[in-house]
Formats: sequence, C-alpha cells, structure tokens
Amino acid sequence: MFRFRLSLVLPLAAALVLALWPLVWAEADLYFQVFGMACFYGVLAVAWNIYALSGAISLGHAAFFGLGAYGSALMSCYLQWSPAVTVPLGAVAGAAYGVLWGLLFKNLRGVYLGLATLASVEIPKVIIDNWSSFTFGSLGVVGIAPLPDLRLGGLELAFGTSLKAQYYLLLLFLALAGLVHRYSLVSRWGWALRAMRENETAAAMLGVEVFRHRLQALLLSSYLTGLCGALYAHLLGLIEPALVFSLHISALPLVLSIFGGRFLTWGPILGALILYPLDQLLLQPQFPTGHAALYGLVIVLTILFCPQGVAPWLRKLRQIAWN
Amino acid sequence: MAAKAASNCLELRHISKSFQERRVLADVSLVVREGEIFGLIGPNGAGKTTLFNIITGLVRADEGQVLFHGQDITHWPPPRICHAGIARALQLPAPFPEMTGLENVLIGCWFGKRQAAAPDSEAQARELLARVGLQGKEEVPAGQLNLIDKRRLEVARALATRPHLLLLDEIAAGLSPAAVKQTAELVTALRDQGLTLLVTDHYLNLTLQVSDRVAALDQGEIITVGSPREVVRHPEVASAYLGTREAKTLPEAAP
Amino acid sequence: MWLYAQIIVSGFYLGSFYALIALGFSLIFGVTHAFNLAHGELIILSGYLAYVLWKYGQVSPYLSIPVCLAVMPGVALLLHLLLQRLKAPFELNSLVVTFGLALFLQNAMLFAFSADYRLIHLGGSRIFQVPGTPISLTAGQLWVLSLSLAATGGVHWLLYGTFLGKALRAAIQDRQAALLAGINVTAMRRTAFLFGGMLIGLAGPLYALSMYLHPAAGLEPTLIAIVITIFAGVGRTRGILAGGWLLGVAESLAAFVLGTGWRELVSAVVLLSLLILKPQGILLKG
Amino acid sequence: MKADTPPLLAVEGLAVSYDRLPVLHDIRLQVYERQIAALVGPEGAGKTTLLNVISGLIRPEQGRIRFAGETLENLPAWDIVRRGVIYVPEGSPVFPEMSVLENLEVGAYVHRAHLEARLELVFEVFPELRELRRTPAGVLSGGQQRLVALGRGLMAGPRLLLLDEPFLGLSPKLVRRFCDTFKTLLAQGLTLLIASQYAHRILQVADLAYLMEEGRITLSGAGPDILKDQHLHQVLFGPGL
Repeated sequence: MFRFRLSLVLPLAAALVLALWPLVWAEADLYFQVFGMACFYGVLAVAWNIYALSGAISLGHAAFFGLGAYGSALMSCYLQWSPAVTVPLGAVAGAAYGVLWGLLFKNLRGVYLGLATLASVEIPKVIIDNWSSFTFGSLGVVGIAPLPDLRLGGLELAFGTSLKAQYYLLLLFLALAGLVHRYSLVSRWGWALRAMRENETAAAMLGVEVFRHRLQALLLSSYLTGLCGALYAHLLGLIEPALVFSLHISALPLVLSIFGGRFLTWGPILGALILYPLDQLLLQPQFPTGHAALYGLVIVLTILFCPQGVAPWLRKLRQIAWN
Repeated sequence: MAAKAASNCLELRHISKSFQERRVLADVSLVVREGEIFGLIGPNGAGKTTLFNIITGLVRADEGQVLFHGQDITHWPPPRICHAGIARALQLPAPFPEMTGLENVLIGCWFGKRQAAAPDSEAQARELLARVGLQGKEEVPAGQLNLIDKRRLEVARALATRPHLLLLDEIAAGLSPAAVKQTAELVTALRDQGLTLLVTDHYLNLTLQVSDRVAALDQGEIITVGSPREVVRHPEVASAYLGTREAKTLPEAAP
Repeated sequence: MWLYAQIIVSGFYLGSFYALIALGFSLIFGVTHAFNLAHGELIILSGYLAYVLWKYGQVSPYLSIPVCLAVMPGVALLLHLLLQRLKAPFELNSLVVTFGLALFLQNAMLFAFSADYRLIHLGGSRIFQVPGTPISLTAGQLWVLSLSLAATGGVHWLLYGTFLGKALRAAIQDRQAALLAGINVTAMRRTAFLFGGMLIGLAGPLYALSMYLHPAAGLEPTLIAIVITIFAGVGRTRGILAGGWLLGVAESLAAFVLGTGWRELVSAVVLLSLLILKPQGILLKG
Repeated sequence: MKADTPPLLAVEGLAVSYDRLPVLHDIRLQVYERQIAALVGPEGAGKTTLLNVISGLIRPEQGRIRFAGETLENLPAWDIVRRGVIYVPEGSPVFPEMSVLENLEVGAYVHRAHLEARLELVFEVFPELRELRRTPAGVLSGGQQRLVALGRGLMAGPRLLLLDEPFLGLSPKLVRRFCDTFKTLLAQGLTLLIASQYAHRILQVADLAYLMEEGRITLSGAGPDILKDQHLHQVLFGPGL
C-alpha cells in the first residue's frame, strides 16, 4: 500500500520541485536554459522510446527532427505564419517520413532495421543540403521567427525572449509527453506493443495486429520528434542540415532512454534530467568541444554494465533505504 | 452433400510447400469435422509443423487452399486468422518472457477476438491458468517457468482467444506419464465443450488414445486417414515409424 | 567521351579504396557477428594519426602506414575485449554499443583535432596520364589505388590460399561445424579483429591522402562498408572488390550528373534498397 | 571380452538441464574399441543432447566423460576433436561456400601432416567426391552433403566417430553404402557411436545398444538382443504394433 502511494508521490514531488524552483530562484538564466533544454531532450527521449516500446531500436530519429525543423522553419519563412501554427503543421513532415519508414521497413527487424534507420537520415539531409533555391542549402535557414508571446490576463509569457517562460513551456511539453508515454505503457495499446516486443510471432497468433500497432507507435513517435525539431528551429532561430540531421540528435534520445530505463514510465525523462544537466553544467565548461563524448561513453557503459538502465537500480536503492 | 460440407470445420485442399527445392508437403488434402479431435501423426520431419504454420498464416503455401468454416483463409495474416477463431499452442513455447503468466493469458483475452473482451477477463485468465495446472504460478514471469509449465501456459493463452479450432503441436513431448494423462483429459474435456482440436504428436500413444480420427503423414504426403485403429494397422504407417522402408532394402550385416 | 572514361577510371580508383574499407568490416562481422558502427570512425582515427605524424613529425604518409598498421590492430583488439562482454542479443547490442563508441570517438576527435577539415597534402604531386588518352590520376591517387588493390589481393590470398584463411572462412560459414572440425573459433575471432584492425590501419592514411579528414566524417565509410558487405556477402573478396567498383563508379557518375553534393546519397540509397529488397541476406548460418 | 578391455569412451553420472528442466539424468554409457554402439529412443529422449555433451558443445552439470584415459568434460569442442572424437551432427552441416575439397581440407585442420593420405582414403571410400571436388558444397544434394560431412569427419583421423541420425532422409541405396562404409572403417580400427530413432537397422548390427527415454538410459545390451525386448517395442513403435 505504502509503496503504491510512493510510486505516485515521487513523480508528483519531482514535478512540483521542477515547477516551483524558478519562483524561489528568480534570476538564474543559465539554469533556466539548461533545465529547459533537459525537458526538451526528455520529450525527444520519450518520443524515441515510444517506437522502442514496439521492439525497434532506431538510429535515425534525426530524420524526423530535421524534417520537423525544416518544415516549420520554411513554412514560417515563406508564408510568414505564426510559429503557433507552423510548429504543429511543420512536424507533419516528420510524421510523413515516419509513415514512409513504417511501410518500407515493414519486414526489417533488429540490426537490419537499425541500419536502415541510420541510412535513411542521409536522404532528407542531402536533399535539403542540395536544394539551395528552396531550402537555402548548407547555409541553413537564418532569422527564424521566435516563439510568439502569450498574454493570459495580467500574466505575460514572453516565450520568444524570456528563458524562464521557455522553461515553463518546455516543462509543460515534457509533462504532456510523460502522460503520452505513460499511456503507451499501461493502456491496452501499450500491452499490444509490449507483447510485440517480447515475442512478435506469439503476439500475432494471439490476435495482436502487429503491423498496425507498430505503425501507430511510429507515427506518434515521429510526430513528437518532428514537434521537437520544429520547436528547436524557433528556439534557436537558425538551423542547418548538419545540425538538425546530425548523428548526435539520433543518438541523444537513445542514450537518455537506455540510461534512464526504457521500459519504465519515467525512465527516459529521468535520463534526460540527469545526463543533460551533467553534460552542460559540469562537462561543457571544461571541454567546450567534445563534451558530448559523455553520451557515447554512457551508451557503452550502460549496455555493458546495466542494460536495464539506472531506474531499476534507483528503485532498488529506494527499497534499501526504506528497509 | 451440402449439409456435410457445412459441418466441416477446417478443410485443406492440395497444399504443397517446398523450402529451397526440398518438398516438405506434397498435395495434402484433409477435412477436420466440427467438434472432433483430429490427430496428425508422422515421424520427425514428416511436415506436421509446416502444415500448422500454413494453417495459422506463419508460412505461405506454394499451392492449395485453407478453408475455415467454408471461408478461404489461405493468405490471411496470423492476427486475422486468430480473430476468425483458430488458435495454436506452439511446439517450442514462445511466451512473453517478461510478463507474468497471468499477463500472458490476458494478452490472449484482450486481443484474441475482435469484439471487446469481457470485463472479467482477469477472472477468466485465472480460471484458464488453473485449468491447465498453473494455479499458484500466476505472478511468475513466464521466462522463469520451466519448459513444461511454459507449454501449459501456451495452451492457456491459446484458449484465452476463445477459438473454435485449437491446434496443439507435439503436446506430449517431454511430459511424464502422469502429465500425459492430464493432457489427455484436458483435450477430451475441451472437445466435449464443443471445441474442435487438431493435435500432433510423434509419440503415438496420446494421439491415438484421444483422437476421433487420425491422419498419418510421412515425407510430406498423407498415407492414410481413418480411425486410430485403422491407421495403426496400416502397413505403410508401420514402415514409416519402424524405418523398415529402409530395412527392406538392406542386406543383412554380420552382427 | 573521354570525360566518361575519366569518370569510370576515377570510379575504379574510388571503388578500389572502398573495397579496402569494406574488407575490414566484412572480416570482423563475418567471423564475430559484431556490427561495428564505429568502423568509419576508427579509419578516421587512423587517418588523424597519419596526419599528426605528417604535420608535426614530418613523417611521410607512406612511412606512417606501418605505424598505423601496428597501432590499429591493438585498438581493434581492445574493441574485441569490450564486445566480448556483451550479453544476448549480441548483434543488436554490438550495434548499439558501437554506435555509442562512434559518438564518443567523434567527440574525442573533435576535442583533439577541432572541426577543421584536414588533408595530407603532398606538395608538387605529379599527375600521371594514361598514354594516348587525356585520362589522368594524381600520384596520391595512384598510391591509394595500388595499395588498396595490393591489400585486397593480400586478403584474398590469406582467405583462399592459406590454411588459416580456410579456418576463418569455415568460422564465417558455420561456427558450430567449424568447432567440430577442430577449429578454435575463439582464436579465429581474435584473428579477425587483428586483420580487420590492420585493414583499418591501412585505410586511415590512404583516406587522409585522398579525402578530407573531419571528426564527423566516419559515418560515410561505415555506410560504404555495410553496403558493400551486404551486396557481396561476408568474406568474399572478389565480390567485395566488384561491389566497391560498382559503388565507386555509381558515385562518380552521380557526382558528375547531379553535382558533387549528391554523391553521399548514393551509398545510403543503395544500402536502403539492399536492406528492403534483400532483408537478412548477409548472415550465414551459425 | 568387455570385462578385460577398458572402454574407449566411458560416461558416468552425466546430468544436463535445459531451461531449468533436467533433460539428462545420471547417464552411464560405455563404448568399446572397434565396436558399433547404438543409441536409440524416440525423438526428444535426449540422444542429440548427449552427443552434444560428449563432443563439448554443451557443458554437463554433473558427471564425467573419459576417453582413452583422458577427461573430456571440461575441454572446448575443438580440443576434443584434436583428441580424436569426431562428431557429425544431424543434418550434416557443410561449409556451403567452400568447394568439396576445401571442406575436406578443413576437416584435417587439426592434423595437417597426413592430409594427402587421408584425402586419398576419403576419395577411395566416396569416389564421387573426387569428381565433385571443385563444386561448392552448398549446391550439392542432401545426400551428397552428408557424404561431404562424413568425409570431413574422416579427414580428422578419428578414433571415435559420433553420428547423429546418419540415415535420415537418405535413399535406401545410400543407406546401404553408409553401412558398408562403417564396416570398412570398423575393420580399420574406428569405433562408432550412432544415435538414431530408426532403430531397426542399427540394432541388428550394434555390438552394444542403449535405449534412451526421457533423458534416461532404460535398457542396454547387445543390439540384436534388445531388439526382441517388449518394452523397447512399446517405447519405439507404439501400442498395437
């Protein structure tokens, strides 16, 4: 009984701390930015993990990210629409590519699927790189409109300029993504994904519509990743193919999810909230270039020494603490 | 004639299958009637498992048709075949290893039929587990069960999809005599509840004991179909099992 | 007309080098089933080693080849030690771990060598012309071509002409049958990493001579190695050479017809088509 | 005769589990030099597992395996081959992309010194392999592949040959060839342990036979003798036969 309540209390407490600390500590732009981006990468990790729940290891989520970023940035650039419209619409570019994956990679599993996802990042990247007349080529898109301000009664949320406002926006985004992730684990749909992951043949013979569920997971995953990319374009103000289609973007959600614990509700989020601040606050000042080597090292060590990630390990720690 | 066709549960018409030029099934035709236990016997490598794979949609037949209640299901995908009412327990159990026994069965309850599952699916799952002899092991992760319990789980999970036709692959392999007896009782009880069963086994005992009708398969061909007694007395069946097909042509070797 | 001939000759030159890139990957993958996504990064690392020796030690790149040949097998054996600890499913885990390793190496190289593009530039390199035609190759290209072909020939002789090679091929084709023929498969795995490391070591300086080194440049050679391995099958030197040439010519043509920027697309598109049309075609039994 | 010569292969108290389910219990078995020993029993009785353990592919949990005075149970498979115990598993795997000749050469990997002589011997026993020696083994028919696998086993210079289901799916003509070959090999000093569910033929020629059921050895004796056993009939051939 007590343990059951704890599993609810702990995330709530964490959410409360994440929501309230900026009120206490009013001027901490660096921390707003770092934890805002940690939330952002938390969403990216959740998005990646929804596809992973169906049993796939993707090495190419940068494709959705980049397409979402370019979708929104170009729409905003050519049509002058507000980012409030272009972000959700631009992300559709990522989702469309996701559906294409689902259809083309229908029969690929495991290693072969991983290779296919890795190679498929190159296609949109090279096309955008070379189609200069429309996409501005390798120079990238600059001067992308910042996120619009929002006025709620007397409260003004300057998402374009205030790092604190951005932090709250990204925290909300993470909370929503966390709920979606929870649904993907505990709903009946989630059980279908789990059954497919653990034994696809058995799942199919028990009536689980493997192809349809996998496509749904991929669609959700690619759209969420596209949303991240679109937001990224407006948060940063400039994008270029080498940046948004980089190996780093594909690797990051994988690292964070595997590190945090893939098959647990809060695993990917935990991974993001631990690793990203660690990287930005501790390593980045020491190694301005190359600090991202941390993520590579973390994958290697996690797979070797705790393939389930740290979450089960923390849980064990908690049990010890209580007894 | 029409009335007789309607009572056919499963009909196989001229099924053939080759793997890389090796013919595994050659023009196999069979009729399983509604409400019977149909036994399929044959030595290892006779093609029984391939036939099951074709019925459940895991393998595509090169030629021929599979009809279920008169409907052509030949190239349907496995989930659709399951929804139509065919379930199968695999020879080598394939549980969801991280899920508990109960959760394994619940997957069958939830997804086995197109219609929404009954609200009491958990109670139903527990009952099925008890029925196959897994009471007390509901919360054990399936990957940690031993081989025999995994087989039992396989049967419970297949039953959870509420099938009309149940395929049981090598049901008695590796079981103790007591367990074989239990299995025989379970199979008969299921038939008495109105289920149709198609069972294979290369231990003859169980299949011959429970089946209403039996077909003997050897090297991808049906040798004979009939009552267990008839089939066993068939000379070619004997030679298929004894290996006397070879023995006949061999010279006597000095001991 | 001569233009196309030049393109094809350049394609053959490029393809021979690609075959060398693929050989190391194919050998390691075939014997150990380790999917090494850091293959390209290791080649780039070896290239940087040669670059550093050339830039700061004034060592001719041809003299740095023996150094790379000695160092990289050591690195490969370290990788072997790391991968040995992996749990099942081995292939997928090796893929993810080496993906992480690739990321690590990229960033480590970024730290050590910065993001600048580097090339070993041989001053006053001569241009050789095929007599009677306007087709030409630079001295550096000729070196790359001949060393790649020599290495491919060497591997071919090793695999098909020696008893050790037969044992390696046996281990590739059926691991259990190889064990039952008395072959120490564990030792064969080490051997594969050793030779694979030497091939990586050789490819590095040649890469630095012909293409720009860049910390993120490793993905392309990795994709090339995988494409050719899937196309040719594991451990088949002749097929690998043919695959390399086809890819090289295809890339040269694409660069000429569509523009140089599109060249990178060729290997990715070919890889995807091979995976979709010929899924799981590379793995032999065992 | 058995009393005064020690067995070439002696298995004592062997136990193996698979998936936490015991599959072999307290196996005791002896094979004497220059004899044919047969291991019969229904599919799933554990015959293949036992051969896998003797050849080193699987480690036993308990028990000892002694071969010509040496202990085998802790050696890797390739080292057991070196000592003269050669296993030709069911299905007779060949190296599909190697020529027949290369397949045979690899068989002699552990004792390369006698390669030429052994090759002659194998070609003498299976003359068709000489004609096929340049052909990749993967394109051969099933029967031909089995000849290659058996030939490869002979190339290692075995003292004890372990064969799993050597007759499965073979034409009667080929089965006869195999039996003749075995007699020749026996005369040359080889010892054979053959596992098969096609018991009839094997039991007629076996010097010593073991019946396996559910991971246990339940009957042993000279082949022709136990062929008359009622229990054996019941187990192998079912009721009413």
